Amino acid sequence: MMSEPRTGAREGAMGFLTDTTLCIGCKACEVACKQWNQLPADNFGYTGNSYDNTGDLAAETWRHVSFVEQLADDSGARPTSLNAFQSNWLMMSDVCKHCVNAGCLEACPTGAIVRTEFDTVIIQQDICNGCGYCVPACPFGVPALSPIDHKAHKCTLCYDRLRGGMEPACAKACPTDSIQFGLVEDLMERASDRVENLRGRGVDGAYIYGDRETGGTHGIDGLNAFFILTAPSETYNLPAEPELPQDKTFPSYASTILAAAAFAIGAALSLRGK
Amino acid sequence: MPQQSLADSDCIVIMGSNMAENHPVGFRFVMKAKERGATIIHIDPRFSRTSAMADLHVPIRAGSDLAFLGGLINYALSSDRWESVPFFREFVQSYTNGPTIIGDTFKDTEDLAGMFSGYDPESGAYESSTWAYDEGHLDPEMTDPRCAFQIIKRHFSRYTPEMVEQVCGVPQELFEQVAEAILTSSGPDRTTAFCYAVAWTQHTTGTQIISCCALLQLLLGNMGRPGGGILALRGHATIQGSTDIPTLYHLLPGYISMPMVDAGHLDLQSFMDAIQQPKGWWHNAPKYIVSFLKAWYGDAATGENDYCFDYVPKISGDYSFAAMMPMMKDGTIKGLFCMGMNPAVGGQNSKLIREGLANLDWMVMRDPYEIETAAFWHDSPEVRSGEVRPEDIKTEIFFLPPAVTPEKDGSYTNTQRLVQWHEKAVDPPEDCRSEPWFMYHLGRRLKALYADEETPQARQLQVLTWDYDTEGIYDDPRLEQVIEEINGYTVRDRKLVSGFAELKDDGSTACGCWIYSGIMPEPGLNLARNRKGDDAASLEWGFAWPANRRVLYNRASADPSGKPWSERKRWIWWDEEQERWTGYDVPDFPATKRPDYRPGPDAVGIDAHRGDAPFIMMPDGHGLLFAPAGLVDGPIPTHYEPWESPVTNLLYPEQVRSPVVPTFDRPDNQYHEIGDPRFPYVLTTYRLTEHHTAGGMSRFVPWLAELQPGGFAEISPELAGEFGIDNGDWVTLTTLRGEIETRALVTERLQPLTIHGRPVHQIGMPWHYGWGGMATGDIANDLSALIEDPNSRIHQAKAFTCDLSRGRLPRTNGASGDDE
Amino acid sequence: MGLLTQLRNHIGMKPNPISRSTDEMRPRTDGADVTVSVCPYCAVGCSQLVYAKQGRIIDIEGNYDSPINGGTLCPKGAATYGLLHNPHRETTVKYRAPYSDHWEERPLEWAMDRIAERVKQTRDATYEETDENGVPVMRTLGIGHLGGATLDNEENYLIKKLFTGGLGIVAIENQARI
Amino acid sequence: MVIESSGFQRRWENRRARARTAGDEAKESYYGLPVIHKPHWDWWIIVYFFVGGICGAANAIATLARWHGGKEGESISRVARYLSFGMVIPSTICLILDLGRPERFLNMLRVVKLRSPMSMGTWILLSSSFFLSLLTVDQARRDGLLGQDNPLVRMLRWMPVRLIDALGVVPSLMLAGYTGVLLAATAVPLWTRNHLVMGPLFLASAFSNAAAAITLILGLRGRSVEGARHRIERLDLLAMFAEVALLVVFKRGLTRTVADPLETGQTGKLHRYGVLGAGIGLPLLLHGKSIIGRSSSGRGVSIIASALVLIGGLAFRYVMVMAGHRSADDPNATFEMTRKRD
Repeated sequence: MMSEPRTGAREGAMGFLTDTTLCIGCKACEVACKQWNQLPADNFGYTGNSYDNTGDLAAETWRHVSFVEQLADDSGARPTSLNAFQSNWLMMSDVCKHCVNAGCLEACPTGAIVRTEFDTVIIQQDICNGCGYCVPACPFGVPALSPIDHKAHKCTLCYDRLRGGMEPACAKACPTDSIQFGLVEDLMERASDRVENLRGRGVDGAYIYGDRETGGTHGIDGLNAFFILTAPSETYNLPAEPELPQDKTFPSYASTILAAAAFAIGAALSLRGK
Repeated sequence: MPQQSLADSDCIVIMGSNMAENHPVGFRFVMKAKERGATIIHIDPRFSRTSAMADLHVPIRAGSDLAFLGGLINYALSSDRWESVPFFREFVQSYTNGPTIIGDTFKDTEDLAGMFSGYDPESGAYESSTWAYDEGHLDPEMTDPRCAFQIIKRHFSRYTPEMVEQVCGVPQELFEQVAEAILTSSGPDRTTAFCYAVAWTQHTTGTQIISCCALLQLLLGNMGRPGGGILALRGHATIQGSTDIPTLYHLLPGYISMPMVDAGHLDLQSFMDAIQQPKGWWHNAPKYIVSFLKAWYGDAATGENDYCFDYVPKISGDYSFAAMMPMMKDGTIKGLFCMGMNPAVGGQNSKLIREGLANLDWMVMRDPYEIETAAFWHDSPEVRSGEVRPEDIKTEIFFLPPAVTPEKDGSYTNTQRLVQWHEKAVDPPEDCRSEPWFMYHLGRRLKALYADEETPQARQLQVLTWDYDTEGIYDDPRLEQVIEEINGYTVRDRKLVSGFAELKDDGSTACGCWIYSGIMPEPGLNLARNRKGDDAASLEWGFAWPANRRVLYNRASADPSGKPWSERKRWIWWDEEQERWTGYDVPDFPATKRPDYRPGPDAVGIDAHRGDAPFIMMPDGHGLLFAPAGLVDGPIPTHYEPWESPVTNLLYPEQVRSPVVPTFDRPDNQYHEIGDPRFPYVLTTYRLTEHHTAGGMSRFVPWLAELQPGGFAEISPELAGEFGIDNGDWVTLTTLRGEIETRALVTERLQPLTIHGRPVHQIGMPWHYGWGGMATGDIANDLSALIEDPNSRIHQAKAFTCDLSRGRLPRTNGASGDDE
Repeated sequence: MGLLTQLRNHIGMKPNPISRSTDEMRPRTDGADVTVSVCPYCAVGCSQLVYAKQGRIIDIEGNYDSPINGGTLCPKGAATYGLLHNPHRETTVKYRAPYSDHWEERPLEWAMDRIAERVKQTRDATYEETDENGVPVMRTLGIGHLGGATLDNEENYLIKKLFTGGLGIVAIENQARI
Repeated sequence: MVIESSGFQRRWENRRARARTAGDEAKESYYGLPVIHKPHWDWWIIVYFFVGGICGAANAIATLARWHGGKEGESISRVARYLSFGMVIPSTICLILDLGRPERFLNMLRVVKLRSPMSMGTWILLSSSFFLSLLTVDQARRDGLLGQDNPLVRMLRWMPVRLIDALGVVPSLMLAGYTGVLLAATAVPLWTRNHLVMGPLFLASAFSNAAAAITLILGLRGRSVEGARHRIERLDLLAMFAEVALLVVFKRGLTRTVADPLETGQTGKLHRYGVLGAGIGLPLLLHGKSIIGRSSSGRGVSIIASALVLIGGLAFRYVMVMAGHRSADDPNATFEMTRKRD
């Protein structure tokens, strides 16, 4: 049944489905990504944030596994039987969302950020001049300037591997297939079946994060790299209803032009000799 | 059992292991089973990444595993499902020594308040003659009080759910949930699998914990069947290989014991008589021993000189790892080869070990990185605190960098006995050489040095065969010749044998390791290089010893008459037309022995076993509920408290600890008393996904070091609350062996348990960290003690006691990691 | 490229301006030769594909064909490349003289000869042909060996054969015991 | 012997309040880590906003002053034009040096993206500095700086000055205002919450800075241009009132969490005392007499007041950028903006 497509993904769009109910927090994706893209290790420091010492996506970290411990209720009692599927220690491999309408792409003044034939978003390293405007323009905080080459970097969904007909490194390495790669429409199909199945098995908090229904992704119109989550998205540091920042440019231009006109008149009047 | 078979399990109990963290890719199959509706149970003191994926996490006091398993046995035997489903009783009756009557000289721990009969107080050891069978008497109905089954039932009768709650701290309803899950997932068409790792082995009763699980699996009929059995999750790439072809003090290749002076192995005949068993596969032991001697000593080994048996050194004592360390410190061992091992971090009481290293005359270190064991003399906590100066350390050290796996050919044997070949991709850089290169050229040099000497030690080396061709730019020895030697060949024409069945005891065949025989049936055909997998048993992928069998004792997957117990759990079965065993796996049974075969009176070896005796390595072909010989600390698994425990033994108040534990009573290796008030907290050490054992292969790799960059200890909020410790604060842990400081990860994943009615706190600490590499931290093993399990001589690192205090150590120059 | 196309590429005309190098992007393992290896870390036994070009390893990832890992790896397996290529790896022989406070560089052949001499020296000094009550033991307790769980089966065989069978060393242990 | 079960309840109320655990730290947000990434902008961009704003506003003032101003307007126009041209150079330099790879600044021209304020800003800066330089050359010709009678001067006389003037106004005004839109079109809560006000606010600030700069220059030039100074002061006051109004509208539009960087901490103090106090309040006070009495204040007062306005303008941009950093780093601010609106 071809239901109304759940995201604005274009024809032949490839993407990731990251099913957090299968994630065992092993961080193979983080290392496989760094190995394939030869990214240097970046931050060194014990954070104390459960088992997450990576902290965030960065210029040299394109996959980040987050850990949230939810074991005890306020009085300190621990569960004696767990409800199904990773309900007490949430783990999730965060990645660039490769948005259908990408804030970074629309913000990039040099055309370094482009949309590939697989409908993924990449930063062309031979063009980027490190203006850094894509960094605040991303509603999910993905791209970052590298302290080494001062250019913006982010997950390319292994564009070079896709050109060679190979699966992205993280999806290949993931031992429990929590990260799945494929056509976005197939993945979306698989995801909705999985959510239904999960709800049938007692995980009624499971939902897809990144299609038009949940959160609407105002203006972003869906994510090519989307997730199945089992807790409110803020728990994973993901905005519940992110907006596409560039939707605000035309109204802001308009208000500025109006103000400019007003100021011009004001200036003219005040400069007019009496 | 192969890891892939876990996907067929109906219930997987992970106990004594943190599988999702330490064997993540093996855990794939547990997740597959879970998707097919299996129940996943994780029994562990800590809620870890494995527990996060489990249906049931059972927090248990570290060191009380055997009491829990005993509870499961008691629960199963007194459950009505065990009585009502005929499969269980039939499996036990025909496949185990349940019906065997035990001699009346045997006294159980119930009779002698925690001790078995045959204990000799002076020698501090059991003498197993009193445990013998009452020769030839059987009670098929297993009602006779002296039959093994009834003895087992009585032995575990006091392991009730209430007792389990008191000893293990596991609430009864949680215990019953586990027991019911296991029981309902066992039977003719359902199988339960157990996965364990060193959290079972590293106890003073480690071997007994595992044999208790084997006992439970036998009672539930889960042995030799797909999705059943016990999977040992081993920690190193080829640790299984390193016990099959052992670099261990007490074994020769193929699990043949080293000749022991005090066991009367004075000559070849007495040695072979001791190892050979009248019935069962070990009857063939002489063929393997003689072939092995021919492989080592070649033409020099003849019938007249006992095939050079005397040249094989004899052991007369304990030279295990724990014993070697004091031998170094006391000066017995003067020279040490350390290849790819980091005892300065991984060994127990590592401060004593570093002192031992400092007392060596010379040491050869082979490791890709300058790990702590190579750097102890110029950078260690003792050097940083000024307690020791490099100028006082006399050890001459040779640091030779090795080739890493993709830079050399060779084979690894993984956790399911699967031998897999890894091909050399590139030559190693600069001075890096492979281990075969190092051993071969060292041997060649030593042969030259001893060439024209007449001393016995020279003779010993001269008779050794050591002539391998070399190849490649560095003159590496041709491994194919080594594999041919391991596989075995007929001496006359060096023709490779196709398996250990062809080995003879008349010196006409040579074989380096009988259990690997058949890995190279024809020259150049190394079965370890097979790479055709399928989604069944993948017999075409690699070579599993023995003879490529994937599930051991898989005869038990068919009923006594040879038919599969059920369609769902079909594995191997008797094919009437072809008159042979067939199925998805290589039968671990003589291929053409009919199920209704009955041995003649004077039948010998494997022919002495009935057609329905699956356990071909056992003397009587039956699984042992009651082990008359083989284990030194008793025929039936018994719960004893760990050597250092905050509580006494509720089950056997007069015998708190196992009576036969080898201890090292020395001033630099003191133990804590039971319930020692100075050390009230249970400490358990463990590993993380991101690091590898003593950290030598992960703390120096940037991508792994950054994932877990600093040492920490995991503490429950309740314990931290008593000290006012918040998440991230520095804490100090102390034992009589040493004291260390580390950061506290205060987490609800740990919790206090109620033992004997009072709260016991548990602290967990990863033991990867050391001062070297990019991820640093104090060494957890500075706290542990040298002590051994009586059978395997492995140490106790999973349950000992310690003290906790807030703040850092008053170190003079900030010896430990970065300060904030 | 003509001035016009240069201009077209460089003055704001193309909406999604893909650069030439992006257009010609290929996986870096193109043309590399592949060997099949096994992960050196834990005992699960994941099969790995090792890509190498001009005698240098450029990428190590999982092997799809393996029934055990089917192309997947854990973080340690995925970091195997980092085990070979990283700033901390020692590739030259180092020697520490007794009581010295620093490493010295030494040729490999010298070290091998010296080690052989030290072995013979210690072995001859501590060799027992028979124990105190005359039983032939032909062993030395003066030398020990540690390590084996990360060494290939063939290596373990040669170690046990030379050290025990040839030199009578009995104190041989590996990580199976810790 | 039967051991009765302790019926133990696994709660620990009697213990001291539970220690703070890793789980507690992840309750409100993900360990307080930022949801989005803040831009790397600091002094280069702050200075660029400041000089760019003045450049755009000054050029507009120059054009408007000439159209309406008569002789006094002419002197304002001259000062404004040279001021504006003087500001173009640092604007461009600041922009280029702020790039991670300055040598690739020409890549900015590879694409025209209407929805990207930075892309539009580049083309605005380019076009306004083009028109500006023409007008400045014309101004220099008229002031005789290029010599009296040489081929260049004769050729320049043909320049359609009025047309270029008219054309130049729009990009200049945009140059003054687009910087606000640049901030508004990001995910930073402080900037994007009230996106409609950001452009006008920056424009107002640019005008008040430009007017203040021109007043300062005229003030320093002494008595001869007294009348011109009074006129530009009027514009300055008008701009300041507009700026205050817009700031109030801006602040009221923010929720308490999003406004926090402007309330607390170093940026909060700088905002309250620097921007509002010294930058706007004090100058208005100084001009107080002239506002009430409808006469123009003395030269000294005017110089001090305009200097304060300039400092206030710089402080305003510093606060806006740095408060933006804090706002981006605060997960709760982002969550407030993106909470589920069912």
